[in-house]
Amino acid sequence: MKVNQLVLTFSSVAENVGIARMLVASVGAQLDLPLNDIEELKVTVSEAVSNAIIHGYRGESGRLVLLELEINKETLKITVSDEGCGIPDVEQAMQPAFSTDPERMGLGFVFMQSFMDELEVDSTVNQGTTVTMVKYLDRSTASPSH
Amino acid sequence: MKVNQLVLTFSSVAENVGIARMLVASVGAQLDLPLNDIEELKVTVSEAVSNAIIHGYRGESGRLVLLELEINKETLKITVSDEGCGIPDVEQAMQPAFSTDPERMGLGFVFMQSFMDELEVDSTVNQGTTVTMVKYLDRSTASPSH
Amino acid sequence: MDAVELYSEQPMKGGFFRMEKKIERQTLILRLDGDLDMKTAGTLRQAIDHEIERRGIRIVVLNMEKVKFIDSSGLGVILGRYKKLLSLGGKVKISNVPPHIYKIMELSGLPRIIRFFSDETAAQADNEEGRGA
Amino acid sequence: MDAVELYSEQPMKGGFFRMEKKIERQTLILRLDGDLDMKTAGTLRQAIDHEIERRGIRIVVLNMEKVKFIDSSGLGVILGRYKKLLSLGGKVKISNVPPHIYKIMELSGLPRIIRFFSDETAAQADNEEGRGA
Ligand SMILES: Nc1ncnc2c1ncn2[C@@H]1O[C@H](COP(=O)(O)OP(=O)(O)O)[C@@H](O)[C@H]1O
Ligand SMILES: Nc1ncnc2c1ncn2[C@@H]1O[C@H](COP(=O)(O)OP(=O)(O)O)[C@@H](O)[C@H]1O
Repeated sequence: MKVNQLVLTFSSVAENVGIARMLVASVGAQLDLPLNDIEELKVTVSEAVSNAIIHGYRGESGRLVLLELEINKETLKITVSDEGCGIPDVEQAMQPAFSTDPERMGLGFVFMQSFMDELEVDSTVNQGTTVTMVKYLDRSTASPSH
Repeated sequence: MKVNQLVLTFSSVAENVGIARMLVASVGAQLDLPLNDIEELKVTVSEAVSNAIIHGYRGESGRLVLLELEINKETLKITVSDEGCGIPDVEQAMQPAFSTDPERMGLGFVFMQSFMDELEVDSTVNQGTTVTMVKYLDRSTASPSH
Repeated sequence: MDAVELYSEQPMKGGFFRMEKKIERQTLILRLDGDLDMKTAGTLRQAIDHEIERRGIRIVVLNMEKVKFIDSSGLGVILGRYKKLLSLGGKVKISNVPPHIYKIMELSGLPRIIRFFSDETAAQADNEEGRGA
Repeated sequence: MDAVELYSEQPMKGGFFRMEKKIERQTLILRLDGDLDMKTAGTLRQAIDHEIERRGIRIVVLNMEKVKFIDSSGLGVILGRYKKLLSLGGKVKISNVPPHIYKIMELSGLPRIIRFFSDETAAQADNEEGRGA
Protein backbone atom coordinates (compact mmCIF):
# COMPACT_ATOMS: atom_id res chain seq x y z
CA MET A 1 0.00 0.00 0.00
CA LYS A 2 1.44 3.32 -1.08
CA VAL A 3 1.12 5.74 1.83
CA ASN A 4 2.82 8.80 0.40
CA GLN A 5 4.70 9.59 -2.77
CA LEU A 6 6.87 12.54 -3.75
CA VAL A 7 8.60 12.93 -7.08
CA LEU A 8 11.08 15.74 -7.66
CA THR A 9 12.15 16.38 -11.24
CA PHE A 10 14.94 18.93 -11.53
CA SER A 11 17.55 20.47 -13.79
CA SER A 12 20.96 18.79 -13.80
CA VAL A 13 22.76 21.59 -11.96
CA ALA A 14 24.97 21.19 -8.89
CA GLU A 15 22.80 23.58 -6.81
CA ASN A 16 20.02 21.01 -6.82
CA VAL A 17 21.97 18.26 -5.08
CA GLY A 18 21.50 20.02 -1.73
CA ILE A 19 17.79 20.44 -2.42
CA ALA A 20 17.43 16.74 -3.25
CA ARG A 21 19.14 15.88 0.05
CA MET A 22 16.85 18.20 1.94
CA LEU A 23 13.82 16.56 0.39
CA VAL A 24 14.85 13.10 1.53
CA ALA A 25 15.82 14.45 4.94
CA SER A 26 12.40 15.96 5.47
CA VAL A 27 10.70 12.75 4.37
CA GLY A 28 12.95 10.88 6.81
CA ALA A 29 11.93 13.29 9.57
CA GLN A 30 8.26 12.82 8.63
CA LEU A 31 8.82 9.07 9.11
CA ASP A 32 10.40 9.79 12.52
CA LEU A 33 13.61 8.02 11.50
CA PRO A 34 16.61 8.35 13.82
CA LEU A 35 19.02 11.15 12.90
CA ASN A 36 21.67 8.65 11.88
CA ASP A 37 19.36 7.04 9.31
CA ILE A 38 18.48 10.48 7.96
CA GLU A 39 22.19 11.24 7.54
CA GLU A 40 22.62 8.00 5.60
CA LEU A 41 19.64 8.76 3.36
CA LYS A 42 21.16 12.15 2.59
CA VAL A 43 24.46 10.56 1.54
CA THR A 44 22.60 7.96 -0.54
CA VAL A 45 20.60 10.55 -2.46
CA SER A 46 23.61 12.84 -2.80
CA GLU A 47 25.63 10.03 -4.42
CA ALA A 48 22.91 8.92 -6.82
CA VAL A 49 22.00 12.47 -7.89
CA SER A 50 25.68 13.46 -8.25
CA ASN A 51 26.23 10.42 -10.48
CA ALA A 52 23.29 11.39 -12.69
CA ILE A 53 24.67 14.91 -13.15
CA ILE A 54 28.41 14.15 -13.30
CA HIS A 55 28.42 10.83 -15.16
CA GLY A 56 24.98 10.51 -16.75
CA TYR A 57 24.88 14.03 -18.19
CA ARG A 58 28.67 14.63 -18.06
CA GLY A 59 28.04 17.93 -16.33
CA GLU A 60 25.70 19.22 -19.02
CA SER A 61 23.06 21.46 -17.39
CA GLY A 62 19.50 21.78 -18.64
CA ARG A 63 18.86 18.03 -18.58
CA LEU A 64 16.46 16.51 -16.06
CA VAL A 65 17.08 14.27 -13.06
CA LEU A 66 14.22 12.49 -11.34
CA LEU A 67 14.13 11.65 -7.63
CA GLU A 68 11.19 9.55 -6.55
CA LEU A 69 10.39 8.86 -2.90
CA GLU A 70 7.73 6.28 -2.23
CA ILE A 71 6.73 5.72 1.37
CA ASN A 72 5.01 2.43 1.93
CA LYS A 73 3.92 0.86 5.17
CA GLU A 74 7.19 -0.96 5.69
CA THR A 75 9.58 0.50 3.16
CA LEU A 76 10.97 3.73 1.77
CA LYS A 77 11.73 3.31 -1.91
CA ILE A 78 14.10 5.82 -3.53
CA THR A 79 14.52 5.96 -7.29
CA VAL A 80 16.97 8.26 -9.06
CA SER A 81 16.93 8.34 -12.85
CA ASP A 82 18.57 10.20 -15.68
CA GLU A 83 18.31 9.99 -19.44
CA GLY A 84 22.04 10.30 -19.86
CA CYS A 85 24.86 8.25 -21.35
CA GLY A 86 24.14 5.05 -19.44
CA ILE A 87 26.61 2.53 -18.00
CA PRO A 88 28.12 -0.04 -20.40
CA ASP A 89 29.13 -2.51 -17.64
CA VAL A 90 27.03 -2.13 -14.51
CA GLU A 91 28.77 -4.93 -12.62
CA GLN A 92 32.14 -3.27 -13.11
CA ALA A 93 30.75 0.17 -12.25
CA MET A 94 29.49 -1.13 -8.92
CA GLN A 95 32.90 -2.49 -7.85
CA PRO A 96 34.34 -0.55 -4.91
CA ALA A 97 36.93 2.01 -6.05
CA PHE A 98 35.95 1.69 -9.70
CA SER A 99 35.49 5.05 -11.39
CA THR A 100 35.75 6.26 -14.95
CA ASP A 101 36.91 9.61 -13.53
CA PRO A 102 40.47 9.55 -12.14
CA GLU A 103 39.61 12.42 -9.77
CA ARG A 104 36.81 10.44 -8.11
CA MET A 105 36.91 7.68 -5.50
CA GLY A 106 34.51 5.14 -6.97
CA LEU A 107 32.62 5.00 -3.67
CA GLY A 108 29.16 6.19 -4.73
CA PHE A 109 27.68 2.75 -5.20
CA VAL A 110 29.52 1.49 -2.10
CA PHE A 111 27.77 4.13 0.01
CA MET A 112 24.37 3.49 -1.57
CA GLN A 113 24.79 -0.24 -0.94
CA SER A 114 25.90 0.25 2.68
CA PHE A 115 23.05 2.55 3.60
CA MET A 116 20.13 0.92 1.83
CA ASP A 117 18.68 -2.57 2.17
CA GLU A 118 18.15 -3.12 -1.55
CA LEU A 119 19.90 -1.58 -4.57
CA GLU A 120 19.20 -2.19 -8.22
CA VAL A 121 20.83 -0.43 -11.16
CA ASP A 122 19.14 -0.50 -14.51
CA SER A 123 21.06 1.18 -17.31
CA THR A 124 21.07 1.30 -21.09
CA VAL A 125 23.86 2.97 -23.02
CA ASN A 126 22.70 6.26 -24.57
CA GLN A 127 19.31 5.96 -22.88
CA GLY A 128 20.02 6.48 -19.25
CA THR A 129 20.27 5.00 -15.79
CA THR A 130 17.76 4.23 -13.06
CA VAL A 131 18.94 3.41 -9.56
CA THR A 132 16.23 1.90 -7.35
CA MET A 133 16.88 1.57 -3.64
CA VAL A 134 14.79 0.34 -0.75
CA LYS A 135 15.15 0.97 2.95
CA TYR A 136 13.18 -1.20 5.35
CA LEU A 137 11.32 0.79 7.97
CA ASP A 138 11.05 -0.92 11.30
CA ARG A 139 8.21 1.27 12.40
CA SER A 140 7.02 -1.01 15.19
CA THR A 141 10.20 -0.36 17.19
CA ALA A 142 10.53 3.28 16.12
CA SER A 143 11.14 5.45 19.14
CA PRO A 144 9.01 8.56 19.58
CA SER A 145 10.73 11.53 18.00
CA HIS A 146 11.81 13.01 21.37
CA MET B 1 16.04 31.73 -20.45
CA LYS B 2 15.22 28.98 -17.97
CA VAL B 3 18.04 28.79 -15.47
CA ASN B 4 16.76 26.10 -13.16
CA GLN B 5 13.56 24.15 -12.84
CA LEU B 6 12.21 21.93 -10.07
CA VAL B 7 8.89 20.12 -10.17
CA LEU B 8 7.57 18.34 -7.09
CA THR B 9 4.62 16.02 -7.60
CA PHE B 10 3.22 14.69 -4.34
CA SER B 11 0.31 12.89 -2.68
CA SER B 12 -2.51 15.10 -1.40
CA VAL B 13 -1.72 14.57 2.28
CA ALA B 14 -1.29 17.29 4.89
CA GLU B 15 2.25 16.12 5.79
CA ASN B 16 3.46 17.30 2.40
CA VAL B 17 2.52 20.95 2.86
CA GLY B 18 5.58 21.47 5.08
CA ILE B 19 7.78 19.72 2.53
CA ALA B 20 6.45 21.93 -0.28
CA ARG B 21 7.25 25.00 1.84
CA MET B 22 10.74 23.74 2.52
CA LEU B 23 11.34 23.23 -1.18
CA VAL B 24 10.42 26.82 -2.04
CA ALA B 25 12.43 28.08 0.94
CA SER B 26 15.54 26.30 -0.24
CA VAL B 27 15.09 27.62 -3.76
CA GLY B 28 14.69 31.10 -2.27
CA ALA B 29 17.90 30.62 -0.30
CA GLN B 30 19.66 29.43 -3.45
CA LEU B 31 18.57 32.70 -5.07
CA ASP B 32 19.98 34.62 -2.08
CA LEU B 33 16.59 36.23 -1.44
CA PRO B 34 16.16 38.18 1.81
CA LEU B 35 14.66 36.17 4.68
CA ASN B 36 11.46 38.18 4.53
CA ASP B 37 10.89 37.24 0.88
CA ILE B 38 11.53 33.60 1.72
CA GLU B 39 8.90 33.79 4.48
CA GLU B 40 6.41 35.21 1.99
CA LEU B 41 7.18 32.50 -0.57
CA LYS B 42 6.54 29.90 2.12
CA VAL B 43 3.13 31.38 2.93
CA THR B 44 2.30 31.60 -0.78
CA VAL B 45 3.11 27.96 -1.45
CA SER B 46 1.42 26.86 1.76
CA GLU B 47 -1.83 28.58 0.74
CA ALA B 48 -1.86 27.24 -2.81
CA VAL B 49 -1.00 23.68 -1.80
CA SER B 50 -3.49 23.72 1.10
CA ASN B 51 -6.20 24.85 -1.33
CA ALA B 52 -5.39 22.00 -3.72
CA ILE B 53 -5.68 19.44 -0.92
CA ILE B 54 -8.56 20.95 1.08
CA HIS B 55 -10.74 22.37 -1.71
CA GLY B 56 -9.52 20.72 -4.92
CA TYR B 57 -9.46 17.19 -3.55
CA ARG B 58 -11.81 17.82 -0.58
CA GLY B 59 -9.30 16.19 1.73
CA GLU B 60 -9.14 12.99 -0.28
CA SER B 61 -5.63 11.53 -0.02
CA GLY B 62 -3.91 9.57 -2.77
CA ARG B 63 -4.48 12.27 -5.39
CA LEU B 64 -1.56 14.25 -6.78
CA VAL B 65 -0.58 17.90 -6.35
CA LEU B 66 2.05 19.50 -8.56
CA LEU B 67 4.37 22.30 -7.46
CA GLU B 68 6.55 23.71 -10.19
CA LEU B 69 9.36 26.17 -9.51
CA GLU B 70 10.93 27.78 -12.52
CA ILE B 71 13.88 30.07 -11.93
CA ASN B 72 14.53 32.43 -14.80
CA LYS B 73 17.03 35.25 -14.99
CA GLU B 74 14.62 37.83 -13.64
CA THR B 75 11.67 35.87 -12.30
CA LEU B 76 10.68 32.99 -10.08
CA LYS B 77 7.57 31.31 -11.45
CA ILE B 78 5.56 29.12 -9.10
CA THR B 79 2.79 26.90 -10.41
CA VAL B 80 0.52 24.80 -8.19
CA SER B 81 -1.97 22.47 -9.86
CA ASP B 82 -4.48 19.84 -8.91
CA GLU B 83 -6.88 17.68 -10.90
CA GLY B 84 -9.65 18.23 -8.39
CA CYS B 85 -13.16 19.67 -8.38
CA GLY B 86 -12.27 23.04 -9.92
CA ILE B 87 -13.68 26.49 -9.11
CA PRO B 88 -17.04 27.42 -10.68
CA ASP B 89 -16.57 31.19 -10.24
CA VAL B 90 -12.92 32.21 -10.05
CA GLU B 91 -13.61 35.91 -9.67
CA GLN B 92 -15.81 35.30 -6.65
CA ALA B 93 -13.33 32.80 -5.17
CA MET B 94 -10.59 35.41 -5.30
CA GLN B 95 -12.58 38.01 -3.33
CA PRO B 96 -11.07 38.69 0.09
CA ALA B 97 -12.91 36.78 2.85
CA PHE B 98 -14.78 34.58 0.37
CA SER B 99 -14.67 30.93 1.30
CA THR B 100 -16.91 27.96 0.60
CA ASP B 101 -15.83 26.57 3.99
CA PRO B 102 -17.35 28.41 6.99
CA GLU B 103 -14.37 27.41 9.14
CA ARG B 104 -11.88 29.13 6.84
CA MET B 105 -10.96 32.79 6.43
CA GLY B 106 -10.99 33.20 2.66
CA LEU B 107 -7.51 34.72 2.80
CA GLY B 108 -5.54 32.25 0.71
CA PHE B 109 -5.78 34.18 -2.54
CA VAL B 110 -5.31 37.47 -0.66
CA PHE B 111 -1.95 36.24 0.66
CA MET B 112 -0.86 34.86 -2.71
CA GLN B 113 -1.75 38.18 -4.34
CA SER B 114 0.05 40.26 -1.69
CA PHE B 115 3.26 38.28 -1.83
CA MET B 116 3.63 37.67 -5.55
CA ASP B 117 3.89 40.11 -8.44
CA GLU B 118 1.60 38.18 -10.78
CA LEU B 119 -1.21 35.72 -10.04
CA GLU B 120 -3.32 33.81 -12.52
CA VAL B 121 -5.93 31.20 -11.68
CA ASP B 122 -7.04 28.80 -14.37
CA SER B 123 -9.77 26.39 -13.32
CA THR B 124 -12.27 24.06 -14.93
CA VAL B 125 -15.03 22.43 -12.91
CA ASN B 126 -14.38 18.69 -12.45
CA GLN B 127 -11.02 18.99 -14.16
CA GLY B 128 -8.90 20.95 -11.75
CA THR B 129 -7.16 24.17 -10.92
CA THR B 130 -3.80 25.69 -11.83
CA VAL B 131 -2.50 28.71 -9.96
CA THR B 132 0.43 30.42 -11.70
CA MET B 133 2.37 33.04 -9.81
CA VAL B 134 5.42 35.12 -10.64
CA LYS B 135 7.84 36.93 -8.38
CA TYR B 136 10.21 39.45 -9.92
CA LEU B 137 13.78 38.99 -8.82
CA ASP B 138 15.72 42.17 -8.51
CA ARG B 139 19.03 40.39 -8.65
CA SER B 140 21.07 43.46 -9.51
CA THR B 141 20.39 45.01 -6.11
CA ALA B 142 20.43 41.71 -4.20
CA SER B 143 22.59 42.05 -1.12
CA PRO B 144 25.16 39.35 -0.41
CA SER B 145 23.64 36.68 1.80
CA HIS B 146 25.50 37.83 4.94
CA MET C 1 41.76 35.38 9.91
CA ASP C 2 40.67 35.55 6.30
CA ALA C 3 36.97 34.67 5.87
CA VAL C 4 36.10 33.40 2.41
CA GLU C 5 32.34 33.34 1.85
CA LEU C 6 31.53 30.79 -0.81
CA TYR C 7 27.91 29.82 -0.72
CA SER C 8 25.61 30.37 2.14
CA GLU C 9 22.07 29.47 2.99
CA GLN C 10 19.72 29.87 5.92
CA PRO C 11 18.91 26.81 8.00
CA MET C 12 15.53 25.31 7.03
CA LYS C 13 12.73 23.89 9.13
CA GLY C 14 10.04 21.49 8.01
CA GLY C 15 6.53 21.06 9.43
CA PHE C 16 7.17 20.72 13.16
CA PHE C 17 4.62 21.57 15.84
CA ARG C 18 4.19 21.02 19.53
CA MET C 19 2.66 22.86 22.44
CA GLU C 20 2.93 23.21 26.18
CA LYS C 21 -0.27 23.54 28.16
CA LYS C 22 -0.67 25.35 31.46
CA ILE C 23 -3.82 26.16 33.38
CA GLU C 24 -3.85 29.01 35.89
CA ARG C 25 -7.02 30.28 37.57
CA GLN C 26 -9.45 29.37 34.73
CA THR C 27 -7.02 30.63 32.12
CA LEU C 28 -5.56 28.24 29.59
CA ILE C 29 -2.06 29.19 28.51
CA LEU C 30 -0.74 27.46 25.40
CA ARG C 31 2.89 27.88 24.43
CA LEU C 32 3.05 27.04 20.76
CA ASP C 33 6.23 25.85 19.07
CA GLY C 34 6.73 25.23 15.34
CA ASP C 35 4.61 25.58 12.22
CA LEU C 36 0.88 26.34 12.36
CA ASP C 37 -0.62 25.16 9.07
CA MET C 38 -3.34 22.86 7.70
CA LYS C 39 -1.50 19.86 9.14
CA THR C 40 -1.24 21.17 12.68
CA ALA C 41 -4.07 23.71 13.07
CA GLY C 42 -6.57 20.95 13.88
CA THR C 43 -4.49 19.89 16.87
CA LEU C 44 -4.59 23.42 18.26
CA ARG C 45 -8.35 23.60 17.68
CA GLN C 46 -8.93 20.31 19.48
CA ALA C 47 -6.69 21.24 22.39
CA ILE C 48 -8.57 24.50 23.01
CA ASP C 49 -12.05 23.07 22.42
CA HIS C 50 -11.28 20.22 24.79
CA GLU C 51 -10.41 22.61 27.62
CA ILE C 52 -13.46 24.77 26.91
CA GLU C 53 -15.76 21.77 27.11
CA ARG C 54 -14.18 19.70 29.87
CA ARG C 55 -12.87 22.38 32.21
CA GLY C 56 -15.05 25.35 31.38
CA ILE C 57 -12.03 27.42 30.35
CA ARG C 58 -13.08 30.89 29.12
CA ILE C 59 -9.77 32.74 28.73
CA VAL C 60 -7.12 31.39 26.38
CA VAL C 61 -3.65 32.94 26.09
CA LEU C 62 -1.66 31.84 23.06
CA ASN C 63 2.06 32.40 23.58
CA MET C 64 3.43 32.48 20.03
CA GLU C 65 7.08 33.06 20.92
CA LYS C 66 8.31 29.89 19.22
CA VAL C 67 5.94 29.87 16.26
CA LYS C 68 8.09 29.70 13.14
CA PHE C 69 5.38 29.75 10.50
CA ILE C 70 1.69 30.59 10.20
CA ASP C 71 -0.66 30.68 7.23
CA SER C 72 -4.40 31.22 6.80
CA SER C 73 -5.20 27.72 8.15
CA GLY C 74 -3.51 28.62 11.43
CA LEU C 75 -5.05 32.08 11.54
CA GLY C 76 -8.48 30.58 10.82
CA VAL C 77 -8.28 28.30 13.86
CA ILE C 78 -7.32 31.21 16.12
CA LEU C 79 -10.19 33.34 14.77
CA GLY C 80 -12.56 30.38 15.14
CA ARG C 81 -11.61 29.93 18.82
CA TYR C 82 -12.05 33.68 19.34
CA LYS C 83 -15.59 33.50 17.94
CA LYS C 84 -16.46 30.42 19.96
CA LEU C 85 -15.21 31.94 23.21
CA LEU C 86 -16.90 35.26 22.47
CA SER C 87 -20.25 33.49 22.27
CA LEU C 88 -19.50 31.95 25.69
CA GLY C 89 -18.44 35.30 27.22
CA GLY C 90 -14.74 34.43 27.05
CA LYS C 91 -11.77 35.59 25.04
CA VAL C 92 -8.56 34.74 23.24
CA LYS C 93 -5.39 36.73 23.86
CA ILE C 94 -2.11 36.52 22.04
CA SER C 95 1.36 37.13 23.45
CA ASN C 96 5.04 37.12 22.43
CA VAL C 97 4.48 37.28 18.67
CA PRO C 98 7.75 37.29 16.66
CA PRO C 99 7.94 40.12 14.08
CA HIS C 100 7.76 37.97 10.95
CA ILE C 101 4.69 36.15 12.30
CA TYR C 102 3.11 39.46 13.27
CA LYS C 103 3.41 40.66 9.67
CA ILE C 104 1.27 37.78 8.43
CA MET C 105 -1.24 38.22 11.26
CA GLU C 106 -1.49 41.93 10.50
CA LEU C 107 -2.30 41.26 6.85
CA SER C 108 -5.17 39.06 8.00
CA GLY C 109 -6.63 41.81 10.17
CA LEU C 110 -6.50 39.63 13.29
CA PRO C 111 -4.86 42.32 15.49
CA ARG C 112 -7.95 44.49 14.97
CA ILE C 113 -10.08 41.76 16.60
CA ILE C 114 -7.86 39.99 19.10
CA ARG C 115 -5.67 41.73 21.68
CA PHE C 116 -1.91 41.26 21.53
CA PHE C 117 0.38 41.46 24.58
CA SER C 118 4.15 41.59 24.95
CA ASP C 119 4.20 38.58 27.31
CA GLU C 120 2.03 36.12 29.25
CA THR C 121 2.05 38.24 32.42
CA ALA C 122 0.71 41.28 30.58
CA ALA C 123 -1.95 39.12 28.95
CA GLN C 124 -3.03 37.68 32.31
CA ALA C 125 -2.93 41.04 34.10
CA ASP C 126 -5.32 42.45 31.54
CA ASN C 127 -7.49 39.43 32.24
CA GLU C 128 -7.89 40.33 35.92
CA GLU C 129 -8.56 43.98 35.14
CA GLY C 130 -11.20 42.85 32.69
CA ARG C 131 -12.87 40.74 35.32
CA GLY C 132 -12.62 43.45 37.97
CA ALA C 133 -14.30 46.03 35.77
CA MET D 1 3.74 22.17 32.90
CA ASP D 2 2.11 19.62 30.63
CA ALA D 3 4.08 19.05 27.41
CA VAL D 4 2.01 17.72 24.52
CA GLU D 5 4.22 16.45 21.71
CA LEU D 6 2.34 16.60 18.46
CA TYR D 7 4.64 16.40 15.51
CA SER D 8 8.28 17.05 15.58
CA GLU D 9 11.04 17.32 13.05
CA GLN D 10 14.73 18.14 13.02
CA PRO D 11 15.81 21.49 11.62
CA MET D 12 17.08 21.08 8.05
CA LYS D 13 20.01 22.64 6.26
CA GLY D 14 20.42 23.01 2.53
CA GLY D 15 23.67 23.18 0.59
CA PHE D 16 25.64 25.81 2.49
CA PHE D 17 29.42 26.04 2.48
CA ARG D 18 32.05 28.51 3.51
CA MET D 19 35.55 28.42 4.89
CA GLU D 20 38.00 30.42 6.96
CA LYS D 21 41.61 30.46 5.90
CA LYS D 22 44.60 30.92 8.18
CA ILE D 23 48.29 30.57 7.42
CA GLU D 24 50.76 29.86 10.22
CA ARG D 25 54.40 29.02 9.61
CA GLN D 26 53.95 27.38 6.18
CA THR D 27 50.84 25.53 7.37
CA LEU D 28 47.49 26.28 5.79
CA ILE D 29 44.61 25.88 8.21
CA LEU D 30 41.15 25.74 6.68
CA ARG D 31 38.11 25.84 8.92
CA LEU D 32 35.29 24.37 6.87
CA ASP D 33 31.64 25.15 7.55
CA GLY D 34 28.63 23.55 5.84
CA ASP D 35 28.09 20.85 3.23
CA LEU D 36 30.96 19.34 1.26
CA ASP D 37 29.49 17.86 -1.92
CA MET D 38 29.79 18.06 -5.73
CA LYS D 39 28.67 21.68 -5.62
CA THR D 40 31.23 22.85 -3.08
CA ALA D 41 34.13 20.38 -3.30
CA GLY D 42 35.64 22.27 -6.25
CA THR D 43 35.93 25.41 -4.14
CA LEU D 44 37.90 23.52 -1.49
CA ARG D 45 40.14 22.01 -4.16
CA GLN D 46 40.86 25.40 -5.70
CA ALA D 47 41.54 27.03 -2.33
CA ILE D 48 44.12 24.39 -1.39
CA ASP D 49 45.75 24.17 -4.84
CA HIS D 50 46.02 27.95 -4.94
CA GLU D 51 48.00 28.05 -1.67
CA ILE D 52 50.20 25.14 -2.76
CA GLU D 53 51.10 26.91 -5.98
CA ARG D 54 51.30 30.55 -4.88
CA ARG D 55 52.72 30.25 -1.38
CA GLY D 56 54.46 26.89 -1.47
CA ILE D 57 52.26 25.56 1.32
CA ARG D 58 53.08 21.91 2.10
CA ILE D 59 51.03 21.19 5.25
CA VAL D 60 47.27 21.57 5.18
CA VAL D 61 45.09 21.17 8.29
CA LEU D 62 41.38 20.78 7.61
CA ASN D 63 39.32 21.69 10.66
CA MET D 64 36.01 19.91 10.04
CA GLU D 65 34.24 21.00 13.23
CA LYS D 66 31.42 22.76 11.40
CA VAL D 67 31.06 20.36 8.47
CA LYS D 68 27.42 19.23 8.42
CA PHE D 69 27.55 16.89 5.45
CA ILE D 70 30.11 15.06 3.36
CA ASP D 71 29.78 12.58 0.51
CA SER D 72 32.20 10.90 -1.89
CA SER D 73 32.70 14.12 -3.88
CA GLY D 74 33.97 15.84 -0.73
CA LEU D 75 36.07 12.86 0.32
CA GLY D 76 37.52 12.63 -3.19
CA VAL D 77 38.81 16.19 -3.04
CA ILE D 78 40.45 15.58 0.33
CA LEU D 79 42.11 12.38 -0.93
CA GLY D 80 43.17 14.20 -4.11
CA ARG D 81 44.89 16.96 -2.09
CA TYR D 82 46.55 14.31 0.08
CA LYS D 83 48.00 12.64 -3.03
CA LYS D 84 49.14 15.92 -4.55
CA LEU D 85 50.88 17.03 -1.34
CA LEU D 86 52.44 13.60 -0.84
CA SER D 87 54.14 13.91 -4.22
CA LEU D 88 55.50 17.31 -3.09
CA GLY D 89 56.71 15.97 0.27
CA GLY D 90 53.82 17.55 2.17
CA LYS D 91 50.72 16.29 3.96
CA VAL D 92 47.04 16.77 4.79
CA LYS D 93 45.82 16.51 8.38
CA ILE D 94 42.28 16.51 9.62
CA SER D 95 41.01 17.83 12.94
CA ASN D 96 37.78 18.26 14.93
CA VAL D 97 35.70 15.76 12.98
CA PRO D 98 32.10 15.47 14.28
CA PRO D 99 31.01 11.86 14.94
CA HIS D 100 28.44 11.60 12.12
CA ILE D 101 30.98 12.91 9.60
CA TYR D 102 33.62 10.54 10.96
CA LYS D 103 31.33 7.57 10.24
CA ILE D 104 31.18 8.44 6.54
CA MET D 105 34.93 9.09 6.39
CA GLU D 106 35.60 5.76 8.10
CA LEU D 107 33.53 3.88 5.53
CA SER D 108 35.67 5.44 2.79
CA GLY D 109 38.88 4.22 4.40
CA LEU D 110 40.29 7.76 4.62
CA PRO D 111 41.38 7.48 8.29
CA ARG D 112 43.75 4.66 7.26
CA ILE D 113 45.55 7.09 4.95
CA ILE D 114 45.24 10.54 6.51
CA ARG D 115 45.92 11.35 10.19
CA PHE D 116 43.08 12.67 12.35
CA PHE D 117 43.60 14.94 15.37
CA SER D 118 41.28 16.13 18.11
CA ASP D 119 42.04 19.80 17.42
CA GLU D 120 44.16 22.20 15.38
CA THR D 121 46.84 22.48 18.08
CA ALA D 122 47.36 18.71 18.18
CA ALA D 123 47.51 18.64 14.38
CA GLN D 124 50.13 21.42 14.31
CA ALA D 125 52.17 19.95 17.19
CA ASP D 126 52.49 16.69 15.30
CA ASN D 127 53.70 18.77 12.38
CA GLU D 128 56.67 20.14 14.36
CA GLU D 129 57.56 16.73 15.80
CA GLY D 130 57.51 15.39 12.26
CA ARG D 131 59.89 18.11 11.13
CA GLY D 132 62.16 17.75 14.13
CA ALA D 133 62.61 14.00 13.64
N1 LIG E 1 24.00 7.76 -13.63
C1 LIG E 1 25.12 7.30 -14.23
N2 LIG E 1 25.30 7.45 -15.56
C2 LIG E 1 26.43 7.01 -16.18
N3 LIG E 1 27.43 6.39 -15.53
C3 LIG E 1 27.32 6.21 -14.21
C4 LIG E 1 26.17 6.66 -13.48
N4 LIG E 1 26.34 6.33 -12.19
C5 LIG E 1 27.52 5.72 -12.10
N5 LIG E 1 28.13 5.64 -13.31
C6 LIG E 1 29.43 4.99 -13.62
O1 LIG E 1 29.78 4.15 -12.54
C7 LIG E 1 31.05 4.51 -12.01
C8 LIG E 1 31.10 4.24 -10.52
O2 LIG E 1 30.19 5.09 -9.83
P1 LIG E 1 30.41 5.44 -8.30
O3 LIG E 1 30.56 4.17 -7.53
O4 LIG E 1 29.31 6.32 -7.86
O5 LIG E 1 31.81 6.19 -8.24
P2 LIG E 1 32.26 7.64 -8.76
O6 LIG E 1 31.08 8.53 -8.88
O7 LIG E 1 33.21 8.08 -7.72
O8 LIG E 1 32.92 7.42 -10.09
C9 LIG E 1 31.24 5.95 -12.41
O9 LIG E 1 32.59 6.32 -12.46
C10 LIG E 1 30.57 6.00 -13.77
O10 LIG E 1 31.42 5.54 -14.78
N1 LIG F 1 -7.52 24.40 -5.78
C1 LIG F 1 -8.82 24.69 -5.57
N2 LIG F 1 -9.79 23.83 -5.99
C2 LIG F 1 -11.08 24.12 -5.77
N3 LIG F 1 -11.53 25.25 -5.16
C3 LIG F 1 -10.60 26.14 -4.74
C4 LIG F 1 -9.22 25.91 -4.92
N4 LIG F 1 -8.56 26.97 -4.42
C5 LIG F 1 -9.48 27.81 -3.95
N5 LIG F 1 -10.73 27.32 -4.13
C6 LIG F 1 -12.01 27.99 -3.79
O1 LIG F 1 -11.74 29.36 -3.57
C7 LIG F 1 -12.16 29.75 -2.27
C8 LIG F 1 -11.29 30.84 -1.72
O2 LIG F 1 -9.97 30.36 -1.53
P1 LIG F 1 -9.01 31.07 -0.50
O3 LIG F 1 -8.95 32.53 -0.80
O4 LIG F 1 -7.71 30.34 -0.51
O5 LIG F 1 -9.70 30.91 0.91
P2 LIG F 1 -9.98 29.63 1.85
O6 LIG F 1 -9.00 28.56 1.54
O7 LIG F 1 -9.82 30.17 3.22
O8 LIG F 1 -11.38 29.20 1.57
C9 LIG F 1 -12.16 28.47 -1.47
O9 LIG F 1 -13.04 28.54 -0.36
C10 LIG F 1 -12.59 27.44 -2.50
O10 LIG F 1 -13.99 27.43 -2.65
